Amino acid sequence: MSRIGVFVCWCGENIARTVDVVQVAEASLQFPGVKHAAHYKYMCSEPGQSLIRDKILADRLDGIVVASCSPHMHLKTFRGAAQAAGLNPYLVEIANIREHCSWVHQDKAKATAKAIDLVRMAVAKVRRNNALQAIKVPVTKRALIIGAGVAGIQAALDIADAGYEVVLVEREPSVGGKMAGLSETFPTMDCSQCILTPRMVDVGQHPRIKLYTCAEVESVDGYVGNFKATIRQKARFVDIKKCTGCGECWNACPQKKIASEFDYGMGNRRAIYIPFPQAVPARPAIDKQACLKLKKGVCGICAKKCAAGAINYADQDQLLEEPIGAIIVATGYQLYQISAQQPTAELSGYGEYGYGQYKDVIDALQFERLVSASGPTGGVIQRPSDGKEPKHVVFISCVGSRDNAKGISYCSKICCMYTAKHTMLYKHKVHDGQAHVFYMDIRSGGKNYDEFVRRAIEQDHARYYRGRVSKITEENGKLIVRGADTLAGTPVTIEADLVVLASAMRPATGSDDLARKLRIGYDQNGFLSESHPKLRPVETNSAGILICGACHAPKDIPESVAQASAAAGKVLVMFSHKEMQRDPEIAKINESTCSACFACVRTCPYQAAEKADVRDRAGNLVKRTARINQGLCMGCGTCVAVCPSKSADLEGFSDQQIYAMVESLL
Amino acid sequence: MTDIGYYPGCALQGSSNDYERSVRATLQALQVQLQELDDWICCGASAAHTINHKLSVALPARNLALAEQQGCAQLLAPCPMCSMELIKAGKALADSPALRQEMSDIVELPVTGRTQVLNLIQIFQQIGLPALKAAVKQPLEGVSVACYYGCLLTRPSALLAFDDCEQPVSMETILTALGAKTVAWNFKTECCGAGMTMANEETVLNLSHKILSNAAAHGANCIVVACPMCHVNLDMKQAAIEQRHGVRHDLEIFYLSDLIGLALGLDRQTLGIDRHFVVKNGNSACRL
Amino acid sequence: MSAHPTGVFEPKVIAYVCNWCTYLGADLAGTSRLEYPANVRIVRLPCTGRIDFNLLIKGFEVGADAILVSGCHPGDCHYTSGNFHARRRWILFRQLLDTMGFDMNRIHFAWISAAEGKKFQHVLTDIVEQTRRMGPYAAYSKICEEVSC
Amino acid sequence: MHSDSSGLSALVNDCYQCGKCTAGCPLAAQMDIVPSQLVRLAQAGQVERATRAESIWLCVSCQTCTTRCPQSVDVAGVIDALREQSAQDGTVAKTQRRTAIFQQVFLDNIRRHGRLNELELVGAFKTQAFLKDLSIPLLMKDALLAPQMMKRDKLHFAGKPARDRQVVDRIFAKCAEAKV
Ligand SMILES: Cc1cc2nc3c(=O)[nH]c(=O)nc-3n(C[C@H](O)[C@H](O)[C@H](O)COP(=O)(O)OP(=O)(O)OC[C@H]3O[C@@H](n4cnc5c(N)ncnc54)[C@H](O)[C@@H]3O)c2cc1C
Ligand SMILES: Cc1cc2nc3c(=O)[nH]c(=O)nc-3n(C[C@H](O)[C@H](O)[C@H](O)COP(=O)(O)OP(=O)(O)OC[C@H]3O[C@@H](n4cnc5c(N)ncnc54)[C@H](O)[C@@H]3O)c2cc1C
Ligand code: SF4
Ligand code: SF4
Ligand code: SF4
Ligand code: SF4
Ligand code: SF4
Ligand code: SF4
Ligand code: SF4
Ligand code: SF4
Repeated sequence: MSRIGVFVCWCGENIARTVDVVQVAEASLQFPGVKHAAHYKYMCSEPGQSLIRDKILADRLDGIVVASCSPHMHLKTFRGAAQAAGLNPYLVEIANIREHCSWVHQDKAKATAKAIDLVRMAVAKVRRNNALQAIKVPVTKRALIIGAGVAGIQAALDIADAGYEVVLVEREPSVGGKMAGLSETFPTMDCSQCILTPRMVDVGQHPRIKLYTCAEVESVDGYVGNFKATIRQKARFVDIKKCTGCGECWNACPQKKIASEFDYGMGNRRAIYIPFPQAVPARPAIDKQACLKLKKGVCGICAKKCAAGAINYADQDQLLEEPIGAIIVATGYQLYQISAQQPTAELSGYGEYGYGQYKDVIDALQFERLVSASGPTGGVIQRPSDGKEPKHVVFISCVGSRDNAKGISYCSKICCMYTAKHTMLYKHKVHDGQAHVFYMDIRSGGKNYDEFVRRAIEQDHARYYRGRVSKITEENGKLIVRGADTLAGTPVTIEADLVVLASAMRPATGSDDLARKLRIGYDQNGFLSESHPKLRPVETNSAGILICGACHAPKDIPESVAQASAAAGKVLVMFSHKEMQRDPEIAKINESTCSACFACVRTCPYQAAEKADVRDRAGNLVKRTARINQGLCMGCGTCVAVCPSKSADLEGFSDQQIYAMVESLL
Repeated sequence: MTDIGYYPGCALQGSSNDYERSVRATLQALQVQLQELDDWICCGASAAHTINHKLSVALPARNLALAEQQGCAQLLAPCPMCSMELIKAGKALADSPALRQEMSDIVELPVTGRTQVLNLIQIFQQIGLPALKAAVKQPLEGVSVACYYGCLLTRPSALLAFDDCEQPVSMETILTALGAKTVAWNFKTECCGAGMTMANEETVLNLSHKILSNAAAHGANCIVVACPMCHVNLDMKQAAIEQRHGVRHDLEIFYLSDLIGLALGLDRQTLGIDRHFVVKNGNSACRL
Repeated sequence: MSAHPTGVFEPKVIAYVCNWCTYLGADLAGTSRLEYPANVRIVRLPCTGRIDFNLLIKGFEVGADAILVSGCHPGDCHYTSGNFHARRRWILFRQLLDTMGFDMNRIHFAWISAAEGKKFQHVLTDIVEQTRRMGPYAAYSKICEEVSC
Repeated sequence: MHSDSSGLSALVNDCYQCGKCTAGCPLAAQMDIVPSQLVRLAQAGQVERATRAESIWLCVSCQTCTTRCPQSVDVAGVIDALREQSAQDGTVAKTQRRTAIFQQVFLDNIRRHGRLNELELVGAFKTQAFLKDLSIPLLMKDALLAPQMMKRDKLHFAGKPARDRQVVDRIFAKCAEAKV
């Protein structure tokens, strides 16, 4: 390649102040292969781009270097300009003389010398660039959604309503997630079940939604547009196709005192049960840990009661395969466990709050069940220990959240809001009761959110104290809560009948395992990572896998739903094309030199390097080789570094290109 | 059987010598030989860290240096104030080569901070429940005891990871194994006023009153402690507390080693219990 | 860029950085106008996992006095585990380079995230200063002769 | 402030004023400036106000605050530093001089004997406090307890001092020196 154009940008004053752009342009003319060099005030502006386009056409340039800002800023822009002038976009390189030069150095001579070096390196590289074509891959137009909380439900309905098939996998016996168990919801105080249940029914009945409950994703192979998901349908012991949901079975089951997961232990269920009356599907499941028949071989009452013959004690887990084009993860959250015993070593519990020791110290989701009309007390507020109506209730914010010593430094974002909601719900039911809130800051950013919190204080007279609680003890049936009012500068002691802990939101159990299976990232707290917080908020770094809802970070319902629709939108964008285009800067293998050691196959983090056979026309095996699956390769280059025979190389960052860059510095 | 370094500290050789007698007698009955640290000096107690931080490291460091010199890998300090000061200094020394250098100069002996310091509960944990149970002659029947840990025994939790600092259970575990009944109560780890007895008696009387009241309210007929200061405040000062608050507590205060000693069949004189202030002769909480 | 007119030794530093973390960290140093010595030349690679052993030697061959390899923090790799592979290989390289007689004080390994503009500034300033004190890497040509590369 | 001023701000930098230290402090209700406020004053560079507080001498060093601080601030350690500073600057609150005297008398006592001599401590404390405060009740307090203690062999007229008292004196001297 020998007709390179160099375009040096001033960036107004930003570059020109410290880098002598004229000198850079002149010096570049001396570099091998450079045909043309120019400088201009704003290269990215329309006149700047047209200058480039015109030169490409006029001088038949076969490669260009733009000496300007970071490639993360404008590489795409200039690739576009090149393409518009008929030059392959991958024959464009950037020399970053702004972020890496003019902005970080003062001495004009040194900065200019460095800028010249940077252009020299870019020229050396671009001379060895190959014209590349975007890779096209076919798309399977079916989406897999993992987790059927409000986020998963929303995404499923959006995609299915747009005309594509959805496979929805939920590990509990019913869809609905946490929202199904909430009472009324901020900021509008509409009944959670009233707004969610119709959507749950839609999911259950939608002709294009294939619903798996009591199921988990076992593994995912393949790549964007062409995944293959293996789903583990766990034994439910009830054939939901035969079952009519009549309820004869669970009404007869003698195992009555099993703590209900849906009620967070505030109520009981049977061994054969539906988690709550509005469950979708409205079909029971048998809890094998609790069922007498499955544990000890006695009982069998439910099978006798079932006229439909739906009970099958011999049910087994099954593995099912589904072809998939895109995946949305919506596995939601769980609450931080407050008791002293913690699931991971980094976390430590709140011995000082006596959770698990005092019955009347409960967490926020338990309180939701206590005020919910569908809850174990029918919405009558009764404290767990003796069923009395609590007259003084203390709500404690930031339990676990914003607490470095306990292992969680982030703010859970929604607890300020639901705590305000709780004080209102409480006051509306117990008119002569007093709600007390201990808080550190009130975080209520959102449409009508702060107004909501003020209403709790001004109209429902919740008493807010700015300070943490240090200790809770129990005395004669009262909980003695010792907190502080840092605004008044005094300790505060309240004798409460009930204490509600607003504990931190943490990712659902097993979401880190799932992330590893899907090869997507998660942060130090276990929340799934987005590709870019501002520009790619629902995408992950694995093409074709998206995230939404509280699995990404603490979130309320409006945000979860908005993200779910955004993720669905991204899936629909993919499905709107017959084929997909991918960046072609990926690995390739020289099959004639490959020694089939498969070091690349072992190290590739995306399983993109595969074992393959080279055959002649007659189909006889010539040799074994490694081969790159273009759909899977993300272009990390690990295979290049590990290949002992130098057979693997990376387009865009080939050995030739990189070595040429370094050698140009001699 | 086992040889272990022993740092009595000022209190145990002063007004809390009943505690020392109890510790020695009980451990002897369990075949633990205590090697008193030769020429130990005061750990500095709260006064040192209040007035001069450097001194609060140097005084314990001198004792740790002696322990190293005299070859004891483990050092029992039955006073939690001493054990905490020794542990804090030991940790600081172990963490910082510069401090080791400086302190070795100041205390005129090389010191590394490698000695393992134990409090009274830990020594019994080390002996182990099976050995304790095997040695029981008279199970602690009829005792309904509130285990009082006070402030320093389990704190700072980062340094003393032998029990949960908010809901400790180590004394309960030992005493129930010896046949006692322990009560669930709320002031296990609240402070009694510690060494403020002389300087600010009012504080001590108020704090200790709450502790005694709470123990009684939860059905305790005695309290067990593992700290000389707790004992002074709850036992010696009990009369003053009763006078000030106009109530009658009448709760016996035992050292942990007292109750274990009694279970092992030692008598009250041997353990020094007869020298406590509150002694309910005739109808003692502990019939032994 | 060898000898400065004033005679002060200006070391040549080559930095191999990943595109997603350290390169962006260097960008951030730029947008935050955090000044550091002009002695470094950055080579952008997709991932530290792309860097092989020869690239380090190549750097010295073209006259680098020090080399920096920097990528994402463990667990933050854009490519899930590329930096982890780099780290593992690095342990092997280290031994190899050491036995070959390379001056290990001239090879630096760092983790600089996209958010760590300040760290980028500090790391580079330190490397340049340290290298300046050590002087030019003259011993390299000797190794070259011995290993005859 | 002495060398601790930077040390102190490093100690308190992480505090976000949640008040948990104050909430759990057994003495907070009696304090003029509560623990979280003491930390705040140190954070805001108003150490002088903190060293004049009564509360720093009310603190019984129980470590509750340190143990429960979500930001792992060593509040009890901060209070130690404030007391040290207060004693040095002579800013001990009037009502709390007795406590400060006690700590000083305690240290003097160890310096002389290597170990605590309780009887001398009581005597010295009472005379010192009497000289400063002219408090007759304090002089007489516990007078009735003494014979009771004697009876129980709990008051030692002269406890066994340490053998090598010179070294103790040198340690004190070196630590005092190192401070200035
Ligand atoms: C006490 C409390 C009160 C609240 N009140 C309100 C309110 O008033 N207003 C409001 O807007 N928000 C409120 N919220 C927040 C609300 O609960 C969440 O925003 C919402 O539930 C998040 O929905 P999601 O679908 O992301 O997660 P989830 O509801 O947690 O749903 C996730 C689903 O995924 C399933 N799942 C998890 N892992 C897997 C797996 N590996 N495989 C298959 N399935 C899996 C789960 O079983 C679950 O069904 C409240 C939260 C709490 C804690
Ligand atoms: C001081 C400040 C600092 C900030 N810093 C950050 C930050 O660090 N990080 C961050 O994430 N966010 C930040 N933000 C927020 C960020 O600016 C907004 O979130 C974002 O710009 C909103 O984008 P938008 O497209 O909705 O609105 P806008 O950016 O306001 O765009 C709306 C566009 O619509 C045009 N328009 C308006 N009316 C009409 C009409 N009738 N017809 C045609 N065109 C119309 C306007 O001219 C404008 O171009 C900051 C905001 C402020 C005020
Ligand atoms: S191309 Fe980059 S450097 Fe040039 S004007 Fe645009 S933003 Fe500035
Ligand atoms: S009895 Fe049979 S049909 Fe009726 S709910 Fe139970 S399993 Fe279903
Ligand atoms: S067989 Fe199991 S689930 Fe069925 S009724 Fe008996 S205990 Fe209940
Ligand atoms: S949202 Fe409010 S209560 Fe929840 S962690 Fe954040 S500040 Fe604390
Ligand atoms: S590492 Fe290289 S030689 Fe080995 S299989 Fe892969 S491409 Fe072939
Ligand atoms: S470049 Fe990375 S993702 Fe692609 S095949 Fe090589 S190792 Fe795998
Ligand atoms: S507990 Fe810690 S963070 Fe909270 S106010 Fe006290 S010192 Fe500050
Ligand atoms: S150490 Fe002092 S300030 Fe802290 S809780 Fe105890 S008495 Fe209060």
